[in-house]
Amino acid sequence: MDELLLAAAGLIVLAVAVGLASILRGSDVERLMAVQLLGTGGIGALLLIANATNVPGVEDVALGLALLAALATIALVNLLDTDQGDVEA
Amino acid sequence: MSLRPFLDVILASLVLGVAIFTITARDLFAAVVGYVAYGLLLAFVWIRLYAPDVALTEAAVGSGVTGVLLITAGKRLGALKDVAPDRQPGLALKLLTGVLAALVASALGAVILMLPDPPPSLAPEAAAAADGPGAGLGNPITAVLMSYRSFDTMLEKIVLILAVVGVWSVGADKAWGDAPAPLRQQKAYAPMVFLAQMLAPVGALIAIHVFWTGANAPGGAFQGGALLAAMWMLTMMARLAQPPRVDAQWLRLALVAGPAVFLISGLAGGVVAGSFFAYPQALAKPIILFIEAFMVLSIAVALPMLVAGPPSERQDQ
Amino acid sequence: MITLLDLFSIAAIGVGTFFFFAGTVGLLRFPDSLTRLHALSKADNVGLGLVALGLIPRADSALSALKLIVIWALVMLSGAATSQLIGRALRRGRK
Amino acid sequence: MTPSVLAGLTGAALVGLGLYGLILHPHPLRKLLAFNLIGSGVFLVFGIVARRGAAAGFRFDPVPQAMVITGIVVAFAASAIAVALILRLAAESSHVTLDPEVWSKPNGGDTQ
Repeated sequence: MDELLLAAAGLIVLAVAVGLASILRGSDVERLMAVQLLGTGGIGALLLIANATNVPGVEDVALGLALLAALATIALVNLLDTDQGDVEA
Repeated sequence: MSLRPFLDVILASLVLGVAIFTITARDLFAAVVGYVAYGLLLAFVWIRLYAPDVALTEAAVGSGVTGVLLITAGKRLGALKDVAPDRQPGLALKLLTGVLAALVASALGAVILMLPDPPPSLAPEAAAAADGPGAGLGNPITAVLMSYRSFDTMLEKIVLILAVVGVWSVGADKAWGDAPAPLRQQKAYAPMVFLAQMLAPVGALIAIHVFWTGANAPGGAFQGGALLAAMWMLTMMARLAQPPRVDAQWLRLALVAGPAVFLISGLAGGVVAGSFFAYPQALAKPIILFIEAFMVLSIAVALPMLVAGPPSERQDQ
Repeated sequence: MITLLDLFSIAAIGVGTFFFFAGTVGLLRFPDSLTRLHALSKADNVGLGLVALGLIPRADSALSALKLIVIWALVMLSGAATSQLIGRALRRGRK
Repeated sequence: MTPSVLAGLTGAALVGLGLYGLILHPHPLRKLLAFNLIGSGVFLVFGIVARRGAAAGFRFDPVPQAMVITGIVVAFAASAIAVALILRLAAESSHVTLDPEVWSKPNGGDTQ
């Protein structure tokens, strides 16, 4: 069972790596997607690996990663946009 | 056959690949994106080394908060792309640097391959600390930070204060006492505001949970404080909050609260338990959690102030 | 010994992994940024959701299981908002 | 090769990469980024020392791990000061290079 979880984690990491390689070469906005993809794929693989290798308390690490991925994306969007933001906001 | 070696090799090559991308990227934006991704990947390597505490710190401080620091700096430099067409280093210099870097890396690699066997370990002493002076702490790392090496941890808090003082002191003289420039100059996008409003309270709750659970499980004051700091920065980036004036009384109290409480407890240990930073056995856990609570406060305030930068003159819009 | 719960875990995690792959294929094959964003959000919401769902029977405690659900909810929330932001940045002409 | 040796060698390679970027990048923020790469490489080396020091019922030696945690925070504090200095330099001189030749030009290197 543990090996199956590790296999799933390996496949997810691989999928994320391929996606990462293709969009890191893309435009600025697509690079934002790369961070987003790595954040989610990362959390998924992290949970699987930790479950298979019996590292306790990884749910908290994953919770932290979920918060931080959002922070990083917002900061990068912040850096990218040059206009004045929403009129209604 | 176990899959672990393959997984480790994939992880290591991903980390190295993203690091190479970060170093060789043409513009600053790409480099910063690479760095944030790199920090997330490192968190995995730390999990594989059975270090979830470090993984969380690396993700929160090394990737998240440092990423925001670099992004904010890039924005303020007006440098989405590198500003001046700086002189590019010549080929000879590149080669020479490459050789030097390769030499340093291989020397370090050789040292790693030749590490002594059996490896030296302070784990027994740390275990003793977790049993004795840090009684009641299930997480050995918290025991080391708060008991076995508590002096280091206190000084490290003082380093944070010194860094805040250092950052403030490079501001212009006439701006002194004012607030740092906002993390976002323009109006915020509606989804940004929505996300900050939804995420910040949940995030604060998670941060406090991470701090509280740190006594027995991965987590602790550093990680909790860093997550809390991240949530404050999120609200500042959505313009729900603005950086406070640097001469605000509460801000300065919050900054010194952590090390001050730590130092007072250490001195009190000298009187009550016979040595500096010794805690009475029965009360060790509550005392440590009490100190840590103030450390969380100081970290949560210090990190965003370091990111926000020196006070700047008010630009009323 | 494989129990029924194990089978459930394997099925959910397997389908979740498939969605991560589908997302990656979309990123590689779709013609423009907006459609690639669409592919990405499938990996986010469904892929991670199924992985978390599959891990719930293996959680140590009710709190861990709850945390898995919260992780998924957080990722969906921030994924939805950041997709909006990325879409906006695209619409306003940044590429 | 055990996972910890692999992670250690990764750390060594990261130190080399960071050093390369630190020396060659003209832009100070890029230098700072490269410096952070060196730092995380060193932390990884610490990490394998911790992993190898598994004893007394732990799967790792908690002392180096605790030092890495404080180290990460101190590294961030140092980066923050560096950023503040770079921004002040840029504000004073309207350019952001550390190149001595630019600085020795009569107008301080301002091309505008």
